Amino acid sequence: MSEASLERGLTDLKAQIDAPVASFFSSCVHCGMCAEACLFYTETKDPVYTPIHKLEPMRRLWEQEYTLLGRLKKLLGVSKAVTDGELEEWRGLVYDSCSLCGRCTMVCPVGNDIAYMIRKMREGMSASGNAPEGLIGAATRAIQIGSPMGVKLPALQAQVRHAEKELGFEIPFDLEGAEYMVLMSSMEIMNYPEYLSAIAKIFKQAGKIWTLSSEAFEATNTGIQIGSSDIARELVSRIVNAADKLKVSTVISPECGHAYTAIRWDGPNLMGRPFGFKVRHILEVLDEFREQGLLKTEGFENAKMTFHDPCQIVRRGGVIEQPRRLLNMVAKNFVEMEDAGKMNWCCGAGGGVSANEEADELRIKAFNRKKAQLDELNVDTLVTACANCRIQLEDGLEINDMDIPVVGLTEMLAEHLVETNKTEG
Amino acid sequence: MADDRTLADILRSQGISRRGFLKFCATTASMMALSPAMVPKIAEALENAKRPSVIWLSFQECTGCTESLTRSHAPTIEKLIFDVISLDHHHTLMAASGHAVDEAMQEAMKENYGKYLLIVDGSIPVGNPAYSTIGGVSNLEMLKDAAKGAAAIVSVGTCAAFGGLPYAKPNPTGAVPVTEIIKDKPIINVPGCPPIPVVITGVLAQFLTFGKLPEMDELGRPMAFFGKNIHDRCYRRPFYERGEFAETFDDEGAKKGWCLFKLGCKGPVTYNACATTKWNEGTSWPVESGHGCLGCSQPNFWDMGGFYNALSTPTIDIAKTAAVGLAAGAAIGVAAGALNRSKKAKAAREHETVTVNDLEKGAKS
Amino acid sequence: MNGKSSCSEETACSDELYTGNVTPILNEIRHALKKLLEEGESTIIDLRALPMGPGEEQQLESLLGIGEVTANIDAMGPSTVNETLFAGVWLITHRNTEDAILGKFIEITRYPSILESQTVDMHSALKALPDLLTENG
Amino acid sequence: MNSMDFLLWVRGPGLAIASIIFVFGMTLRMFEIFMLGRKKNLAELRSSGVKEGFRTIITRSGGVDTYTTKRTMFTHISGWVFHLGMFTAIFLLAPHIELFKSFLGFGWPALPTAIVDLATVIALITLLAILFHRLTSPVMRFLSVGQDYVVWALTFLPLLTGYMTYHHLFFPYTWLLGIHILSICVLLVVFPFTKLTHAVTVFTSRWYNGYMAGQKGVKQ
Repeated sequence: MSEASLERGLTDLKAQIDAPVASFFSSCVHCGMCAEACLFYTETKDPVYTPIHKLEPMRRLWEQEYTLLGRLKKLLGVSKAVTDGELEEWRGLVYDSCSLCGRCTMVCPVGNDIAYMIRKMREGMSASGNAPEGLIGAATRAIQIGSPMGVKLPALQAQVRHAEKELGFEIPFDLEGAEYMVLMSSMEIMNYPEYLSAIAKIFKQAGKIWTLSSEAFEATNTGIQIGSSDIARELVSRIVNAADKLKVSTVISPECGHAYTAIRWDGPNLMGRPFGFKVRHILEVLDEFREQGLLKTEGFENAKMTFHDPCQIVRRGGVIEQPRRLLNMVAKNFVEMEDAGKMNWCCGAGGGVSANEEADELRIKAFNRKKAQLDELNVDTLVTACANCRIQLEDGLEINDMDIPVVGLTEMLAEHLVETNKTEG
Repeated sequence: MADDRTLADILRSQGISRRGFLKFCATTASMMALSPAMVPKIAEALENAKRPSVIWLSFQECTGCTESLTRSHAPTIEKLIFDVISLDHHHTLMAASGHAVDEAMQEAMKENYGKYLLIVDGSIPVGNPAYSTIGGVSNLEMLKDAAKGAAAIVSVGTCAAFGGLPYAKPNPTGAVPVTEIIKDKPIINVPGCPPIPVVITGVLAQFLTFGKLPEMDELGRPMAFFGKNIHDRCYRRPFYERGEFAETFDDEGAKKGWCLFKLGCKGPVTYNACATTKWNEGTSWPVESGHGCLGCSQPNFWDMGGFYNALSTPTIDIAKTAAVGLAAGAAIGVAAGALNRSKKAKAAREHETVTVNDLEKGAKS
Repeated sequence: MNGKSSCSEETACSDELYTGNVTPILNEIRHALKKLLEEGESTIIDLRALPMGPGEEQQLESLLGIGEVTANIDAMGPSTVNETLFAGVWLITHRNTEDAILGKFIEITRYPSILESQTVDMHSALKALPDLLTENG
Repeated sequence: MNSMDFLLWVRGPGLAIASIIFVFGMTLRMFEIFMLGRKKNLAELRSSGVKEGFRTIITRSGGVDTYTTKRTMFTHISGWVFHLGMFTAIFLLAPHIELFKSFLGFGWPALPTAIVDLATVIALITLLAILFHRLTSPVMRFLSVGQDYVVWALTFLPLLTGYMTYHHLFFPYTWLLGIHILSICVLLVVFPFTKLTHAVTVFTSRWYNGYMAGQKGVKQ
């Protein structure tokens, strides 16, 4: 196995270019509209962060390799080859200032799916050794230890025991034939343990059989963020094998953004086959319970609250209405931000930005877009459904000394569960 | 033969009163499209204009120009113009014939060497000079010979000016206009197929009155008559503006006298005086009679893409060229596409699985 | 006066006024007449230099009408000089020996110059008169 | 080369060469793009995405959110006004319809020439505003390459010369019509090898965009 090289990077980039990419590069008219959709531009005002510009090396490669005129120019030596130095220089654009949030994709007047192409460009960047240090570290830990934050099974088992003591009932591990296999993201295990007990209570009330898997409890997929399908395939295969072994019918992606994309949308294509089980985000499952009347809540939060739409779940995942329906079960004063839903603004930390220390300053500056949205509403509570967003939002609010608690939607629902053991006994 | 009497003397000798002369000047000014205020100036110039000798040579032509000019069926002031100038040589009009004609011409040319006006109608075959000869002398030679002593040359009719019908594709006789043979003499082009009679006499009168070349456009045509294009002076222009066009020669639009652009009118690119001076003493002109202008005073008007095709249509079949482009594009396209696919497949084959160990440059495997 | 243009059957024309040349010419005549009265300067309009639609020339002439004075000149073919219904506005038509129209002018003046006897002609008349006297003794 | 020869050349051989290169280039580019193919999506989809793709072709012509649309209102409006003005000039002017009729075999009703003239003026003014925006807005200056300005000029010229031809401004009609047709020949020749291909690929790109989002249940 040779080490990372420009040649491997360009080979992978060439393999990634397909008809949509060719159609997109043939359509861009340099109108600059994608910049005004990207929070890394709107909050820095630096034109270098114009989304389509982040693809310039890949565009040139497409032109030189896949168009007659481009090949001719290359023959005549008038075209500028893609160099390793250039890819290294582009790391700041393709990783630090892009959360793969897909807002540029939704706004481009000629319909270029820029996020689709950034994800493909990262294949070349990672194969040529130009991925950020932070993400390389995270990917290595994810592959070798099992989680990008180095969380091991014993840590989860300890948390499970702790939760069981508090709940008074057992949280199943490796329960074959369970209907649902629940996945966690390391951040939930480390920072938001309440998520696990919330799940337990809700499933108990709904009377649904679920299980954790000791072989695959980590939902996050740094391979997707770093942009290496091989690494992503390795990580997602663990979940698929565990799910197949336990013969579950639905795998639940937790309150995490890119995990849902990694398992539901990219998983089958990485594994090269459709899955034998369904993949649902926790909010989709809770909404199904709500519909089936299995999610009984009582009491309402009267604090003024709004919902931050995690990009990979809402805009890139299609889980748009579920959070609203669930929130309205427990919130009397739920107001929407401007452009909420599929066009909401990113928190600034997705797509691997949070794991990339080089991007810290940019990430905090990008948060100002969300700050502006919140300033407009001055809510008391901010609800979201992605642990990574929660950390970024808490971080940002603290830096801007805005005293707004950030709550996970699943937890909030759990707090309003009707005490079933009282009535059903 | 030219004599030194002035035009005024000649008119008086024919018993024409000063008032008659003023009328003559007024109508000449109108012919020359000069403003009526110019009449005194013209009268004064005409009075002492010398009676120039004129040689008229007809080459590859249909006598349409001569017909149009002299209108042998209705002689008018134009005839008088010719009484004034001494038309020393004109095959059709001369009473003499045979050798006498040639001798008369040589005589006139010798006598007025450098002063006579040479009028040419018809194009000159250079492909094979034998195609058109007079008395054994080829048009080419005769033109060169006659041009030597000419003060100026007037090419009457599109044939002489731009080559006209003989010049149209495929131009079997290798016909050329006068300007391609004579390069060293001032040449006034009076195109038209035929030119409007009053335009011919107007140009002659202007040359006669002012004795110098009129202001001419890029094609050597007197601006007085060829300065404006037909479209600008056309009375149907308002219909063009409103977009009301006749679709066929007998539809509602045609009956209402709408614009004939769609029926191939070449007015917009044709410069001539038809729209104002009109034909047959102001009776009408092609558009007024319901037919589009053919552009007969323009070079290559025979090859302007068909008299009945709109000016905005190409003169080639775009459907055919598009088909050629499509076929070539598809052929090379499939090849280029296949090349792309193989290059992409090769890249996919050459892909080495990326592991966490080789994510950094120079990392040990 | 936007009168209907006289539209005969054979000329392809519509009844609505064509390029509307008649109105501007009438206005030009009005201005010329005003100038004649105020500055004493006469004007000549050459109808042959204007793009007249079919029937417009007749239209103009019928609007101007025939006034009190009609003069016929026989010099190199007949010419007619009419004062129109509007004093000071004269219509002059020159024809050649075969009655073909050579030119049509509208002259806005107190007295069309063509009608004046010319000094040259008067000199030759002066020369010719004595012969008349001698003949009649 | 006098004005007539020039006009006859552009109306004949000029347009022939230009139309061959144009059709050849566009066909070639379409094969080059679409033969690259794309993988089938094996995930459990919320919809085939085909319908959403076609929906996006239409919806993407307008703004999709409040914030960005407000900040790019100039681009939205000038884009719409320019394209409408240009298409009116190209497809609703009587002489142009004759041109299309000559090789398509059918035509359609035209707008009065004066209205098309107004549309052309509006398109020209909008184009100037667009150029000013490209030269002054920081993102546009940064993003624009030589081709953007060349293509701008090649789009502006036919409209300008067309307007001048119709009004016989400054030059005789014959020269102007010739230059007008020549400017279109040049536009046709470069068309397939510049961003002008967006005239066709805008539809496929928007379709792919809407298709991929639609499969995940995101309607636009």
